[in-house]
Amino acid sequence: MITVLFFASLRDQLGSDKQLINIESLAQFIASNGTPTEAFNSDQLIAFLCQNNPNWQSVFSEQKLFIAVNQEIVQAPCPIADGDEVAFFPPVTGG
Amino acid sequence: MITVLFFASLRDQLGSDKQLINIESLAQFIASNGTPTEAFNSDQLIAFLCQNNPNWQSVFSEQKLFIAVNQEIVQAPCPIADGDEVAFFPPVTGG
Amino acid sequence: MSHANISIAVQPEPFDTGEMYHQLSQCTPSPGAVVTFTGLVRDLDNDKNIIALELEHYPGMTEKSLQTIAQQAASKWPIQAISLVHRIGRLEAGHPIVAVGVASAHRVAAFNACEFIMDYLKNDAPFWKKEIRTDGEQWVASKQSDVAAKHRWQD
Amino acid sequence: MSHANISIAVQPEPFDTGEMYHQLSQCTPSPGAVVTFTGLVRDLDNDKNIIALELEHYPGMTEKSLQTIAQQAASKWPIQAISLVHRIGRLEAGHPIVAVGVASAHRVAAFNACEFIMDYLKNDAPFWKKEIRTDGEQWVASKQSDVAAKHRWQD
Repeated sequence: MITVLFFASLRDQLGSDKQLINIESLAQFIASNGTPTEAFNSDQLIAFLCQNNPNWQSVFSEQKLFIAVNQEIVQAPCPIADGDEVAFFPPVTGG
Repeated sequence: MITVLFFASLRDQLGSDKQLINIESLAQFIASNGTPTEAFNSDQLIAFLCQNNPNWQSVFSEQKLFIAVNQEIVQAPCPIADGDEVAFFPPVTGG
Repeated sequence: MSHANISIAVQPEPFDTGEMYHQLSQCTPSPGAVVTFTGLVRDLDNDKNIIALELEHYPGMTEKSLQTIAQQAASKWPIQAISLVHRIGRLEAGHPIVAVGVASAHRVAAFNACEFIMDYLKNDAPFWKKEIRTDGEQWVASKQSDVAAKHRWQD
Repeated sequence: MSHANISIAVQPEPFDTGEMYHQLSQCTPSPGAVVTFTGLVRDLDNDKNIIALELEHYPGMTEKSLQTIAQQAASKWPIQAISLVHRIGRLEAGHPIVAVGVASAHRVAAFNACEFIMDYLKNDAPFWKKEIRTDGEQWVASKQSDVAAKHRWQD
């Protein structure tokens, strides 16, 4: 299972704050695109999310988003493994 | 009259915190050294002070001192006029 | 490894930077310098439609991220103690959002560490501000000047 | 001409930077950023012979000099208010010597102004520190690092 979280304006745009992704479903989706299934990355995860929710495609492609894997900001595309917590969010505005 | 003030370690070294200088005495001293008397500067004031207090010569020559004229720090030699308050002090160490 | 005493809080409750200063100034041994920064909700006078700000964050990651930033500062400069508190939830004009306090033997280290922490917090800590307006809600956009402020530490 | 509200005090009485922060944070309109610097008498543990510090100043010139420095800062950056207080007389370890607080709409301006004021104060304001020791008294020497800190603002 991969836990995917969305925050702030991105959550409002997607209408979702959390998706639980079954690892087999993700592996099948990737295999159907001709890629080996041992390793996933964040681009593939986004493609999978957008296949399930076609109206998300424009939301993900039209803005700069941050990705955090297991609560650390990483550069996309980054490897993702079963059990990871993956968060997508817009640039931060605290302080 | 010129008011001359000494602060901190300089005051301790000179054994004086204040000297009141009669403008005629200063003018006479400068004239005796062959300089016109219309304008004085801080170097001439130091020379006058050291003539009256011969052991001050080494105190003034052996360290970096600040000069303030009418409570503003200036670069030596700077012009000095009757009525001025002239202060000599070591580098400051506040804050 | 730095031995700075680091305290991090993310909370809906108000806080007092004056109290933070008092605690930092009583470090042992006595620090030579204490610098505090407080970020407040500016007066919203120039836009009368703004009623308040709402601060969202990413629970769990927020605290880790602030801890990492504070540790980075403590490893770059000789620091005795760092306190950092950030509010979440609804905030009215004039109320403090964030405070960072640094105690050090030396003023330049205390200033640098405090600025560094704020510059990194503004870019890396997962907080998001939303304006609550008479005519609806509006997420606040990030500022390019904050990105530039972080980059000056990376040469 | 800057319209910053400038408050200067040179006094033998103790002061509280926490209180200074409270006053600055209540500026009108509400500032977005308040930075405070406090310089304290460091613990004198590394030299057990030091009992206290004695702060001398040049009455009249001191206040003028601090006012000039604060005005320079307020003309360089957009500042709402500056508070500056410096103690004179005898000070024990752990006690505050000087505090500078700056309120501004923007954090970079507040940080810069506060650092600028301290760097200039350290070089230009007529204060002198003396160590009161078990074996006598000793004037404190000025530091070359303070001269360098001032020069970085002059490019």
